[in-house]
Amino acid sequence: MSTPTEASPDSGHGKPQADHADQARTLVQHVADLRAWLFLAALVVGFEFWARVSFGGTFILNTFNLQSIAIFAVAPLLLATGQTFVIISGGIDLSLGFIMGLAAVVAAHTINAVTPGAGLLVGVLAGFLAGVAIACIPGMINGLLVSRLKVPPFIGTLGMFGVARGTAFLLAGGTTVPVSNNLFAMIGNGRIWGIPYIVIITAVFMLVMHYVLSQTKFGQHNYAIGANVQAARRAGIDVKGHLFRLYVLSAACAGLAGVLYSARFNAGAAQAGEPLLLDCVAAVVIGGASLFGGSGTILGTIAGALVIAVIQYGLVFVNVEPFWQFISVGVVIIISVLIDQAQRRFAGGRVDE
Amino acid sequence: MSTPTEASPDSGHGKPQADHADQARTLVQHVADLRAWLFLAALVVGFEFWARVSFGGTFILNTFNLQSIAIFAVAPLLLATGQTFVIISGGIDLSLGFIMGLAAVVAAHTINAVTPGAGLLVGVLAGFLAGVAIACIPGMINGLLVSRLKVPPFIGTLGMFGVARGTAFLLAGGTTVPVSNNLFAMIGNGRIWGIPYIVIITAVFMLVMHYVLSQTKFGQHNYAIGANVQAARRAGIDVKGHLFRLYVLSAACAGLAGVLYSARFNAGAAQAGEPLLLDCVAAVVIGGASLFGGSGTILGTIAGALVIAVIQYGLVFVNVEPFWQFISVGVVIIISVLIDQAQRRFAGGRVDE
Amino acid sequence: MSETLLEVRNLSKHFGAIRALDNFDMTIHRGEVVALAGDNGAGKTTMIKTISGVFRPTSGEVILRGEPVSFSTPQEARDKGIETIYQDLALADNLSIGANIFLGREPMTKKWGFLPVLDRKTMREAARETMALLDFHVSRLDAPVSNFSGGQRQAVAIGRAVHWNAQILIMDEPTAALGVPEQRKVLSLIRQLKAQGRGIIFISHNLQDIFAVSDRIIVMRRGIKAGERAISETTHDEVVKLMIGG
Amino acid sequence: MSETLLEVRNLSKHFGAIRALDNFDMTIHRGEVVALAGDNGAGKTTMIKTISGVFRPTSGEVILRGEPVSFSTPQEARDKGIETIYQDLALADNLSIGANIFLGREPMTKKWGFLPVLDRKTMREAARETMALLDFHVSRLDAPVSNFSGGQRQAVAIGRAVHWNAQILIMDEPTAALGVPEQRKVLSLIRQLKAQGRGIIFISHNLQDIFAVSDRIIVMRRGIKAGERAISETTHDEVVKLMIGG
Amino acid sequence: QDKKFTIALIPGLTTDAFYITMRKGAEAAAEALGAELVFQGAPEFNAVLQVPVLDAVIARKPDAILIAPTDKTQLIQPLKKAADAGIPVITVDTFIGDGKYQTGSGDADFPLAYIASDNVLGGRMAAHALAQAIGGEGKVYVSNVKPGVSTTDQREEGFKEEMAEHYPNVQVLETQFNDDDANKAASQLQAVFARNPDLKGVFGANLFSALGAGNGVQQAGQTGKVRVVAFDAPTSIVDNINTGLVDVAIAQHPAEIGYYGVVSAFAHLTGHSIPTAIGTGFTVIDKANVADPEVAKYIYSD
Ligand SMILES: Nc1ncnc2c1ncn2[C@@H]1O[C@H](COP(=O)(O)OP(=O)(O)OP(=O)(O)O)[C@@H](O)[C@H]1O
Ligand SMILES: Nc1ncnc2c1ncn2[C@@H]1O[C@H](COP(=O)(O)OP(=O)(O)OP(=O)(O)O)[C@@H](O)[C@H]1O
Ligand SMILES: O[C@@H]1[C@@H](O)[C@H](O)OC[C@H]1O
Ligand SMILES: [Mg+2]
Ligand SMILES: [Mg+2]
Repeated sequence: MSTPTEASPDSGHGKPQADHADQARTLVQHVADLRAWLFLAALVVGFEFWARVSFGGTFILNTFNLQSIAIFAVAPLLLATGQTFVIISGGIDLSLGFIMGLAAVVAAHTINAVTPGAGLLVGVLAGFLAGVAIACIPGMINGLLVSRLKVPPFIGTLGMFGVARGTAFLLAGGTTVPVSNNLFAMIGNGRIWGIPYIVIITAVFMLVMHYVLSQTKFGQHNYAIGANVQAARRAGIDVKGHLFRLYVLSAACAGLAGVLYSARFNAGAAQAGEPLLLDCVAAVVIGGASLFGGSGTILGTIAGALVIAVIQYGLVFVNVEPFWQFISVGVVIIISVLIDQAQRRFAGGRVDE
Repeated sequence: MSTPTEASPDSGHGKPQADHADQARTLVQHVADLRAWLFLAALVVGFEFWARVSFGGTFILNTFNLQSIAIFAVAPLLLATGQTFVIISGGIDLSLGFIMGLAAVVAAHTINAVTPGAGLLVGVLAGFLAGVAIACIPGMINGLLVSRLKVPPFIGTLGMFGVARGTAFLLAGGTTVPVSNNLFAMIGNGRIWGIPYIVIITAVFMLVMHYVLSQTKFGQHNYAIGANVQAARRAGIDVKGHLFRLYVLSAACAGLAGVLYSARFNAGAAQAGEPLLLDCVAAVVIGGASLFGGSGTILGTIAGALVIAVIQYGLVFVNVEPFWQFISVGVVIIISVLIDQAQRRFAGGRVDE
Repeated sequence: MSETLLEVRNLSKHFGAIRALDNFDMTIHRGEVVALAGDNGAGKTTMIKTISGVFRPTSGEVILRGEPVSFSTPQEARDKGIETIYQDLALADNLSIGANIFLGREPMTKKWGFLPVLDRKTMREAARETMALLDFHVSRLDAPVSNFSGGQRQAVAIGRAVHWNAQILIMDEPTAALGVPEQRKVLSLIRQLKAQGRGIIFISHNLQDIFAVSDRIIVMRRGIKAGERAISETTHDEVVKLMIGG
Repeated sequence: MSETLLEVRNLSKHFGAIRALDNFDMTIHRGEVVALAGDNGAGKTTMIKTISGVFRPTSGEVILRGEPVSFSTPQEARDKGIETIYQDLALADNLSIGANIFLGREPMTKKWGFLPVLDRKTMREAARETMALLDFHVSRLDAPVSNFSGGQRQAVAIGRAVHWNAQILIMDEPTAALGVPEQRKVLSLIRQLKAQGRGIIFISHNLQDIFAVSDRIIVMRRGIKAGERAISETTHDEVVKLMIGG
Repeated sequence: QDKKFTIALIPGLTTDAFYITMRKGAEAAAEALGAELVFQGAPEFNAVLQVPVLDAVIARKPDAILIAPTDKTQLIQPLKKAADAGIPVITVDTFIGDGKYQTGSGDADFPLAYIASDNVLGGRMAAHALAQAIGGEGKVYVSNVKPGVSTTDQREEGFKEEMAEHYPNVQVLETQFNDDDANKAASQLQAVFARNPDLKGVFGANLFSALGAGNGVQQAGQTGKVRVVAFDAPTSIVDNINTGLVDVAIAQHPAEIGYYGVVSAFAHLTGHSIPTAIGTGFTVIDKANVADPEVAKYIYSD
């Protein structure tokens, strides 16, 4: 038998601390939490370098580019915000794109109907209200399907994808619905101190959503449900009610996106949000969320959406051939997460297992 | 204090059985496992009824309809087969559509290059081989990304979506690539005893895939990984190797779909599989799989794919207005799963929790 | 005899053909610890999940302070003062200890005097104190509970249940993963709760622990009640016999 | 002294700043049961996961039958004859008991004389037998393990590890969820395995169990070895003192 | 002759103002002639989606099929099925093979007629209009939906040919694909402009490409400086032209296409011979003529 060995008894305190960590890794972790932002920064630097070398221009020190990218990011950002909430809860919302289209069409019709009688301002207000309100209806149905009828979110919202799409096209008569209201057009395309109004509206909205996700019970419950819905239910969280509100919230985000679309393009289009589906989910995932639920932040999603906007804008700016753009966007998306992986390993949180 | 009560001791065997179930629910369960097929049957009956009432025709007793639906289902089915494996493992493959396009283009080019020198048969063989082989390359990259570099499948395959898309269009020169090889055209459009060759090829392939999923270690490990990847790893399953092979397999399915596409349409097109993404995932989920992994079957997926094909074909057949078709497809998709839910509850498996 | 807190009558829970719980009766009074014992698969967990609103009973009644109740969610049970420690813990792995303790009942505070925000400081402090109650001195108060050891996680689950001054505490194998000193702490905690007049259901496979804290023991076997004894009037041997139906 | 099966030298595992395991040494010989004890969070689970290939050590060596090994996956450890029962069980919830026992080593048979298919019958039979070894008599051999009780699931995990004739068995709190008769079965099983010359690492918070089957006990405290004793030369009290560092 | 003929119209996609207007024209003709019109199509411009729709339509054995084939090669086999079943086929908007039918040669000459505004020609007209607007020199580019859509591919082709042949001083930059997303099209315009501040014009090859490009010009503060030529003329184009967002719109005559399609089919069914090709023209709409009712009637109505 081996000789018994003795460790020098841990003097100082009689009872050992069950937990023997210090706070050192918090800083590293904080940086790791910012990884999507770091990648965004790297991307910007990359384009800047490319721009300088290839034609002596600047990519980022150019307010025009900044404005353009910000406007570009508005719609994907708004959809991705709703999607962030849904994905954190462990679900997915495929219907957001057509809910956006529906809202855009309804906002356009409403404004056209109200403005002549009630004036520009009332027209605009009615449009905003109608757009967001109409969006909440499919949101409520999604919520009922997922929470009460236990339909998997993928299927429930895929069904709603079809329903919202059909309804939007029916309401639009299959074409775009031009809006005539100058105030609305001004909101969609005007700026103050060089900042487009729709960017300001979006920024404020994101701030509120960040608050909701990180500082309220609703947000906290969302994380818990995403990590372990059983645990959440047993802890007494009203999971059904939460899921219902959740899908209404995400639909409302899409509704706002739709209204802003109509304002910007002076027309509501049923297919306004159709092409955004993959991009908005990608933004959320690049932002650090897992599709299995339980993790993700609005700040991360903002970075994710900007990453996508910057790549797509930047590749045109540095004049990459169209088919090569497809390839480059793909490669950059992969790299964005590879860096994430490398950092996680470096930050030494949850490991190998 | 309450009076102690005594249960009549369980005579017969000295030691109680830890488990006190009988086998009664197996039958109910078997029916429940068929739920997607039941729904499919209901759908067909519904269309038959509609056809008879609305114009005195028949929907299903019409070989032309059966053939058309079967052919229609070929591409979604092949993609959904690969997707079934991936989804059971807890992943998702977004790149399948463009891998299919890539394979279609490469098969077309290869046949055109080989046929003149080597003849029809060798040309066709070369085309099949080249199409499936080229598809395996993005599959391998997906596999490496997911297994070695721990990129989330959504992001890795979304990146590959772009890369395969760009590559396919580059190879196709941005247009469709017509094929000239009569044997190939015959495979794509010929039939034997009224059954199209491509349907036969697909059916055989599905049978093999059903075998792989349900009867081999590969299939078994796939289920285990999807349910609990940690447990699978600790049980000694080579998770990395498995995931690599998995994504190659799913890409190979898409490759076959691409080759058959070229045969059928006499041309390779980069966008061949583009619109199939949502439908193929939906087929898998309607077939009973969970996007969280661990469940799903090929038989279910076949039913799911046929459900989608039948709705889409049937709605045109009974002449529903296009925009109402969107709505109807959406509603039917939701109902398909509602029935599933109701049955599960009825079958009394895992409950309320 | 002291006031009856909870009564269960003819409670059954079937999973398909499996009768996990079959016509079960029991009562708990104020200031009483009732042990639930029985072999693996006897139906103990099913029994308490049916009380606490996780499962809907197939049939039977639950009567709380004289009133029939029917909890369709655990929330309703918690609202009525029933706290449960589940055998499989039921923690949100991605949240901190404090967030888990307060899950579903988060404290709020005002930022800048008007903006309601989660009161993370209170949660952190309560987490520290609650864990210390069980002799766990944790410093990583912001780490997700997935970073903790099996026993540490068990302690979080216990901490959550005792933090809220529930009238009825249900504990499903609370000490299974705990170290020796922590086990003792939990037992003394149970005594303390009992002294405060709470009613406690204590499930354990450890007869020593059961005999150390309980007033009464109910033995289950294959979903039914195999016997019920006052602790003072029974022995380990008799209990084991009831368990195996010998 | 009998042949050394496994030796661990200076093994460390850090999670960021947390030193879950710090310069740990131990040895196991053929036919020996070594108990690993220590308070919650002492590092026991981390220790055995580092041996069994779940974690990569931060530093240190594992020597198997005289040869330094470095398992980067649990598969490699299993292939070298090390079976582990994990504290958190690690079962594939959607698979049957048999499928779990054979996970990663499924038996095959030929259908129609040529087509290789999974041999579900063998798996089912082995499941029945293995569970019976532990006194569990299960009839639902095709039900997913998620349908079973806590203790039943624990038995599946134990069954899996003992089914394979491994030279080294690592058991992380194997009896925590088991009923009294099953606990005894497991202890007698351990004695049997020992008699067959296997080496066993037995982690438990139950000193009685430890003293009943072990030859040697190693006490951990905050990631380090707080002491090591032959069972015959120590007492409960001394062990508890080592645990709490008193 | 009291049999009521059923004529099916299968557009390239259903969610497009162009085809919806075509349907209007077809319906008008059908009503006038006492025929019944069936309108069925797929939601995207893609052969995989269009063929099953075609099959389901064939299954109902209409008396004639009007179709905008989504690919000139890939739709040959599927359409042959209709011809083999004895259903006359007329292609509208797009064609199969080389668009020359009833020649007795090739495997794609079986359709009876091709009725369309030639998309290559449309592209050429757009080029011409844009070149005129920018004074025959400077940088322009094509904002296009996505590769693989035959109509828009042909417009781009015609545009580039025309520029190359007749406007040597116009430099056509890389095409940008926007996936039918106006937002992306706008952003691309801004990026191209940021890189090429001397950008003179853009050709939006379909509705959303033009709408987006126009908005991009506006966002860039270049309204009136960067010229926008749009293909197609949905109702919203009137506004866009009036506000200067779009300088010129090339309107096809979808209603005419639909109308002539049905008339031709009906004529064939009633035993008359029909021309194998009917070219419907284009109308070039700009600020100067947008109010003119003769022009305004070519705005796609909803
Ligand atoms: N969700 C379920 N589906 C089917 N059967 C179940 C389910 N949950 C439990 N059972 C079965 O019900 C019976 C009682 O299980 P329960 O978990 O109540 O036992 P227990 O007494 O808590 O056992 P343990 O001491 O092992 O925790 C067991 O036979 C178990 O297999
Ligand atoms: N993945 C991880 N990340 C961070 N810290 C961890 C991780 N796993 C374990 N730890 C910490 O390492 C220390 C040792 O944990 P370990 O699980 O080895 O303890 P243990 O001795 O098995 O305890 P128990 O008896 O409670 O199971 C604990 O402080 C724990 O919080
Ligand atoms: O806008 C388009 C329309 O004009 C056309 O002819 O076909 C394709 C469409 O994208
Ligand atoms: Mg239990
Ligand atoms: Mg442990």
